[in-house]
Amino acid sequence: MAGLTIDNVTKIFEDDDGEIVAIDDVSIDVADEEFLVLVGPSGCGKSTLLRMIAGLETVTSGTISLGDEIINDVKPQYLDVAMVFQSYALYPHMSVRGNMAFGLEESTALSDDEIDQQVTESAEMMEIADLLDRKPSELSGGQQQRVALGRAIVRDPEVFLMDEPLANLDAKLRAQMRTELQRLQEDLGVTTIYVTHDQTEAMTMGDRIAILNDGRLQQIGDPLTCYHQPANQFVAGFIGEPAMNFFAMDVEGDRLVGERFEYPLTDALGAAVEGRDAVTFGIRPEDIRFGGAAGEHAFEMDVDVVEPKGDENIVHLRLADADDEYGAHVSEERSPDAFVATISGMESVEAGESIVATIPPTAIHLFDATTGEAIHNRSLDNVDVSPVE
Amino acid sequence: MAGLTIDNVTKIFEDDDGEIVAIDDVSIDVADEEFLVLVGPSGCGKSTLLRMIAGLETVTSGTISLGDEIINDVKPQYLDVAMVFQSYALYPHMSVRGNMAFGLEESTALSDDEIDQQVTESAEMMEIADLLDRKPSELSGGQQQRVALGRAIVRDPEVFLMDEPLANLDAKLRAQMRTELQRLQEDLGVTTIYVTHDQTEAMTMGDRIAILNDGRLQQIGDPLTCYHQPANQFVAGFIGEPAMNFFAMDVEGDRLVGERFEYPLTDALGAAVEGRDAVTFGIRPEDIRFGGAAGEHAFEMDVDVVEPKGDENIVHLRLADADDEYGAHVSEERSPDAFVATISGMESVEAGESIVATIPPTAIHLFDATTGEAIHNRSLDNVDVSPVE
Amino acid sequence: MSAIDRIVDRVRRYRSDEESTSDAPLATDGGHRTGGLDLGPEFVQALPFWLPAGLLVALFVYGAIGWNFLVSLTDWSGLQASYWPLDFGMYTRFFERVFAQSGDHALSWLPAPLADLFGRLLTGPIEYWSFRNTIVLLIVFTVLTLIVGLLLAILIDQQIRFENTFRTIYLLPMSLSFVVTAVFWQWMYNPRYGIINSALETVGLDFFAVDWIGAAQFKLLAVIIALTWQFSGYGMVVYLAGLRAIPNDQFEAARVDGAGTIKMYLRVIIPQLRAATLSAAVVLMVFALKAFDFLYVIFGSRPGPGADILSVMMYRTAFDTSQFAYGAAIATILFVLALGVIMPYLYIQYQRGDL
Amino acid sequence: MSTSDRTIVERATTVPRKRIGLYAVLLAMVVLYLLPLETGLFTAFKTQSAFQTTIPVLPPIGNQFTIGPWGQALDRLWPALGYSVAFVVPATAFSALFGSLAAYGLTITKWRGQIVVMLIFVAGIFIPYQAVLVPLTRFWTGIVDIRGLLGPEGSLVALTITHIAYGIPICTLLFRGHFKGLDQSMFEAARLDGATIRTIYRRIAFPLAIPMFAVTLIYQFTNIWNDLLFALVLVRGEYEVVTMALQSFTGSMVGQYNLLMAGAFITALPTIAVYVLFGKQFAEGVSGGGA
Amino acid sequence: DGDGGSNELELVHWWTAGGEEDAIQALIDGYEEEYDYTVNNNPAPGGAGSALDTVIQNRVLNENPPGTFQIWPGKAMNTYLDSDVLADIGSVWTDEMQSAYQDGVMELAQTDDGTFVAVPVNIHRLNNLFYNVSVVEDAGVDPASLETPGDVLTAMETVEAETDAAGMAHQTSAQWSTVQLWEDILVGQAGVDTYLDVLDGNVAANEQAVKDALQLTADYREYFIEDAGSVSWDTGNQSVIQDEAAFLHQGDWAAGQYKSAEDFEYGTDWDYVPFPGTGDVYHVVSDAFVMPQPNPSPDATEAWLSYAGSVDGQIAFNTNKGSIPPRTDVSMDEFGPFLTSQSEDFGASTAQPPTIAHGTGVTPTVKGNVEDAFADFIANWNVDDTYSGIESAFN
Ligand SMILES: Nc1ncnc2c1ncn2[C@@H]1O[C@H](COP(=O)(O)OP(=O)(O)OP(=O)(O)O)[C@@H](O)[C@H]1O
Ligand SMILES: Nc1ncnc2c1ncn2[C@@H]1O[C@H](COP(=O)(O)OP(=O)(O)OP(=O)(O)O)[C@@H](O)[C@H]1O
Ligand SMILES: [Mg+2]
Ligand SMILES: [Mg+2]
Repeated sequence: MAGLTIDNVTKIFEDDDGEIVAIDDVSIDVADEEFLVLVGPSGCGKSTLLRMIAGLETVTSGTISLGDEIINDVKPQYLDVAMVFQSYALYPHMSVRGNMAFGLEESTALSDDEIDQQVTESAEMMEIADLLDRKPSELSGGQQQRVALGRAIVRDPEVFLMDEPLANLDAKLRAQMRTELQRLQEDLGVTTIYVTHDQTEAMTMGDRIAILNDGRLQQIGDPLTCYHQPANQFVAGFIGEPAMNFFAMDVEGDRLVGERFEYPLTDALGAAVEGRDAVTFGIRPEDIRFGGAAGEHAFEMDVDVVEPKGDENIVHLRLADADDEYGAHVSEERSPDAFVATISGMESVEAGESIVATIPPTAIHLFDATTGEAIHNRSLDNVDVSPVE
Repeated sequence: MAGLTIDNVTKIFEDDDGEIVAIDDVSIDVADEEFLVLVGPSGCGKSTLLRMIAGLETVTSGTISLGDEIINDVKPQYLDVAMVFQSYALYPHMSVRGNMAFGLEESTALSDDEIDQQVTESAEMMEIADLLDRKPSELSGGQQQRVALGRAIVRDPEVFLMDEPLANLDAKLRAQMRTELQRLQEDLGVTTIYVTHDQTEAMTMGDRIAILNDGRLQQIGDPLTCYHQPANQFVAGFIGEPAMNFFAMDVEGDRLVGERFEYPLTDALGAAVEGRDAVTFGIRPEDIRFGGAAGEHAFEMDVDVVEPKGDENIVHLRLADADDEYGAHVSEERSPDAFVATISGMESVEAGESIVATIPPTAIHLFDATTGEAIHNRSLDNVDVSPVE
Repeated sequence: MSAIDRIVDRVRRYRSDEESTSDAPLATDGGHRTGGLDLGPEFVQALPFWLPAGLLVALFVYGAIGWNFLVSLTDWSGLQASYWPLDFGMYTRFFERVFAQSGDHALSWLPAPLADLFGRLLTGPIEYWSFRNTIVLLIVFTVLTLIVGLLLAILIDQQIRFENTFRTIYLLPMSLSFVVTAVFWQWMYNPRYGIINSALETVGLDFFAVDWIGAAQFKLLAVIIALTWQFSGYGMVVYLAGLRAIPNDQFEAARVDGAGTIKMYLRVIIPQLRAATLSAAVVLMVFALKAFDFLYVIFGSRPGPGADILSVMMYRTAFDTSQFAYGAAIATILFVLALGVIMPYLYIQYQRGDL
Repeated sequence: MSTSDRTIVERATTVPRKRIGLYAVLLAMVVLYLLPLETGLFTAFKTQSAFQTTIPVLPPIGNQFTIGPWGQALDRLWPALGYSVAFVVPATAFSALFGSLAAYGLTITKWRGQIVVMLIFVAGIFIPYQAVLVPLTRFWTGIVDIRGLLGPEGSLVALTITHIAYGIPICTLLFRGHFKGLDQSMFEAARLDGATIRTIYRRIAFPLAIPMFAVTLIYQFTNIWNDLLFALVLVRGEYEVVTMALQSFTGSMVGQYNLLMAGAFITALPTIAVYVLFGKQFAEGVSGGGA
Repeated sequence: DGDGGSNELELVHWWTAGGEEDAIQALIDGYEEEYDYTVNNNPAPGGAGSALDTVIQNRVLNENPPGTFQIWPGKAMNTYLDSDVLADIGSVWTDEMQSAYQDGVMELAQTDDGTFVAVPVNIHRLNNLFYNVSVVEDAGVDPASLETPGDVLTAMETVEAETDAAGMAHQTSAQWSTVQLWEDILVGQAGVDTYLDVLDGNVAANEQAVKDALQLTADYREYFIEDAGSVSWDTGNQSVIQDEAAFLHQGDWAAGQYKSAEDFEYGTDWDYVPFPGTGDVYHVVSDAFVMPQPNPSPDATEAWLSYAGSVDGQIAFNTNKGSIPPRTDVSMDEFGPFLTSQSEDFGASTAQPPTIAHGTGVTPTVKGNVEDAFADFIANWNVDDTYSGIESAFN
């Protein structure tokens, strides 16, 4: 077992059309036994980073070390890492047993008996002992996924690398495997880097998450920090579902002036925007409160659409005096007067209804209008730290 | 535009090994302009039903009518329905324009100019007008999805059939397309049947949802009814994420006795279990309340795992006096003393902590232990029907 | 292929890593590779796999064709090898004769059988005819075989019973040598008691009951038909695989879009069979090049202007009349011709990353 | 633009009729494909005078029937069949093996210039055999005197090696298609599992290429078995292979078609058997390779 | 065994079917009985000899020729002579042998300067007109009365008018049959001297004669059997045997086929006349063996050649082959009535010209060019084109 250090790593692909900077000066320290989740939109370089660690891709510059050893140029077969692929990459002609034994046979000098014993043990741990003699094609997706994990586990590697290992499973199975994987990693204590672009996986699985965008590391920290204290607008928008509401606002004295509404600044906020002309204003859907009377931080809104999810409702709101500019056209952009809020499933609002929605000053985030850097994050004072009610 | 009537439809596949009843005596009335969501686990027959409607599959017995016309034996090319496939099924060799025009060319006698005009209009509506000359392989997943929708829309069919159209998109895009699709359907007012196995889509998109299991219709109704008033245990377990907690309990006098805990019955519950020996007890994760003192409906529990999702936390609980039978092994079954609860993201509990969790009698569901039929559903009295707070 | 797949594919394609031991010192080269041949460790690792085969091919295939090219530059005729002087005289001679002819006929763009139906005589230098017939054979045979193979594949793909049996039967002629099939077809084509003409006359198509391998204008067509019979099974197998690789929902989408069966295949399915078409075409052209045996058995070394092809001509020039240099030149031209037909396809294939 | 005014006439009853038509076409094609074979088979059972006086497609009747040609043909082909097997089997096996190795080396590893090497391999497919007869014979006598080295059997060895070399290009192409179709992350997984390139070939690529081996083996077996040209110039009388022996049934002045047909069927028996027995593997393997 | 080379004689030939095969086997058997050598029989059949050419040429190029091989004597040997491949076998041609051979044939065995390089083993006559007796009788045609090639055309016309049979069994799927037909028409119309002049390359000087012969050949075509273009000559000949065609112009090997046909007897069912107009000409087709050098088995080869030139060898060979021996001192007792009559004609003939079609009269290059011209001819039957093809063939 060992920690993994990624130090100023850059990866440049030479393409026919020029260079593609897939990873741009990324540094991450993964502690021993840590479970690090790597998230980011498609094409941001997650796989590339993982593959560099695995030795499947050269490192253009920077160093990757496992423990004290620089492994930049170590060939994959000499590295003690195991990788779980999105496609599972099981060997279709070998039985489950063969798949699991392969790595041990190739990379260790264990006797057949020892290998067999380890395979059986790991298979039992993964509850696939009764599948050992089947071929991958005779397994369901979930079972294949288990085998792929089993194949990695049996080798008892120093590092697990997982590239969207659950992406091919359906939601129920994914939820279940997610928990299993977490438990497993805890039990085995193997340093793990886990790539996903699934919100829930990112938030729930890792000790820390690292958010990449465009090859650059945006933030690294524990999930709740990233959620509540995003380093920049990208992170704030990327993490959370439904996504944070953003509005471009100008700073005018003690208030923020947007295209459709104004928001008076409290002292704390005022200090944050000091000396700026424009900011991006952010509020998470679950922080918008319904009811009460209109006030400086409470706005009259019309309920546009309600998406009931049972346990919660997603409510699309629009400022009451807004013209309906958006008709039959579907739009990728959020209009400057539309809010998304979530409320408990037990509360109910109807589309068309008018309500008052409060945007509490304690809950808002402010970002630099150009760089997107966070200049003010929500206060966590009213986050309960012990069982409530 | 027309309503669709599915009347006692059965579909039997003849297999080498015998017969597979894919659809078993299903009747559904889809009103004109209705958006019906069809959900159910994999293999339950969703696609088969859709394909029968589209004429792609013969009907073994029963009738399917569009308006007043029985369409059992009408070939797909003569039916005025459009289908959106999970894989999009875009024609890879044609441009977006070609893809959209194809259906018009084949099924109408419109002139090239008219076709072109309609294609352009629909493309504008879908905001893909600038992609018209690209090939599908040059589009992102979301764009492909739009084109697939555009291809269906341009034909202005009587019925839209959609077979998991968003399954291949990532979460962000899926959320966005979901809203778009809904708006679109509202604007166009085309009768739509939408297959999914995604919870959120099922709950949020349809006017009604129909839940299938094993070829049989389990329940049909509006989303919240299905959520709060499930017709049986299957529906209760299938809808909602995390799923409802179930426990097998014996009825002993005025209390339910499970393997690991007992639950005193209120009068309402007592009436429901009248004359039964055993029931299945159900409680949704979000209905479990934290805090307070232990009482007859409040239990001391240990926090096993906390999965923070930002806006909410998923808390895995275990009755305080439980032995830890489940060690390193991952398990597919839920143990008889484990609960899953969700709490707001602003509340926080730590793994290992001991808490008191209340299971309010008003929120519990009871099901027949053998048939799974609902014998008591939660009271909706305390569901707020107007803006709260 | 989705965009993501393509990216991933590219990742794999360009992946390369460097040889080093695990305790190598810090090895950040700080830069990235520049162009030129990458003779890195992957190259070294791969060598043992392809080099032995490569050497065999280099020696026997390219060595021989190179030698042949050398011979084509000489004036060697007769049984005493001569390797001097070297010039392109043989090629000039060949093309002079080809072009002496080709300009003359308004109908010369038509395949020989068609042109002659319109009354043109098969006269002029045999070089011209061989060259032309070779191209016609190569293209018409390949196209025809692909079409028949595709039709067979579509028929077989209708979820029929005894699929394997049908498939094997259609494939069976491919197992036979040209020597055998040529004799079969000699009979099939006999105008007096051959089955082809009997059948045509039975169904009232007397007009088509011609002297297939006797009349010069039909010889090539007759050869093409027979070869199509022999190899359409291969086309079928390849197309069948191609059809099965097309997701079912393409068929269904087309149907739902209102296309009938024929439209569905023509507009949606067949255009997606490009890869299958290409790979079948390569193999079929190889067969077309080997059609030498077939023609040789039916027509001997002089099929005449109606059916002479370059390989037969080459053979007869070199081995009947000992004009080795001229024969070698013809062989080189044949090789270049085949490459000329196939290289554009391979290039496209390469561009799309499918090679 | 609505199509609802289209009359709906199609009924389920049309389906069986269509199926009947389909099978009728399929059977007609079967007749077409088997007719020449049937003709040849009947001829082989006819007497010398009968085949000249009867219509080829008709079966032999009464005293037209004889099995004489078969015995005679078998007699003359017997040793040649043995020699053919002796060289075709190794030639087939090695060309497939070399082809798979080359394709593996040119597909699984990544280096620049690979495509060029691949193209050179592929171009080799199109070399006309006639063009290389003189160089080949010169090579096998002048440069490497194979008969001098190995005795008369040397000519079979020369023939084997030549066929291996000429089979490699097409085999390489077929195998490359196959390897490219495999999930590449599987090979990466194997590397991470600690396997060397050689082990990956042996334990992953080779077993997975078995369907493709079926294709190339069948393809090459047929091609090499049926080849006459190389045999004619590389082999001497004492090791006459079967196509040469069959060729000797066609005399200079008189054609004995019954004998020739019997001989042809005997000659073709191995290839026909291969297709009948392994046609399925061939067809399925082709799909595996996109070949 | 030192200078004599191998005791095994490698023999390459193309006689692998029917009587031909028996003939070469008889020759081998006799040789092996007479001498202490064994024969490695290595046929290279196919393509009317061109497969053999390929093999031999390749081996000569590799300086690795067989002990002996079959060749057409005369100009066909030029390719080999030019390369000095054929050894002087004057020692085989003893005085006894020289006196026994007919002069015209002996010339074919020699180079221009009189060196012996080959031993002819047989003589076929090319200028025969076979006919089906019953068909010509039905048509009321008397073949014996035909005097010119033009008469044959008239006769065929009568046959087709009077009976259901075709005028002539012929094949045009390969050129050689038509080349030899044209040769005999030329001899029949213009005389043997003109023909020999043409063989010498003086085509232009005889333009009219050549064209007339071509024209008549083209005219004959109307009366060929329907499937002439698709069959081999022997398959076509079945038409004569089955009373479906009247005439056949072919070498005397055709008689072998009649002989093996059931119920088809010489004199009553079939008969022949010399091709009209060529009565005193014996148009010779011959095969020979040579000694290539360097020779792997000179002694054995020399013995083989001597045996092939001996009376015993020629009886063994020719009785099976259906040809007459080139030696004039062979008893014809065992040859049957047809060959005996041919032999008498041979003795009585005033000219024994060689042939283009069977390689004895022109070099392989010229033969190839002529065949190219005739490949055209049987495709388009264009006299002028073919004439110019023939004219340039000799350049
Ligand atoms: N052509 C067929 N032949 C035999 N059985 C079939 C066929 N098509 C579907 N089935 C069976 O019918 C049942 C229903 O299949 P269907 O595809 O409708 O499920 P589904 O609900 O769409 O599942 P999924 O969510 O996985 O798409 C399954 O058991 C399936 O195996
Ligand atoms: N071999 C390559 N050659 C050129 N560019 C490449 C290569 N591999 C990856 N890239 C580029 O590098 C960037 C990062 O790719 P990568 O596959 O790491 O993204 P990702 O984050 O894994 O995306 P996804 O979520 O879609 O898997 C992309 O822009 C991609 O186009
Ligand atoms: Mg990736
Ligand atoms: Mg489905």
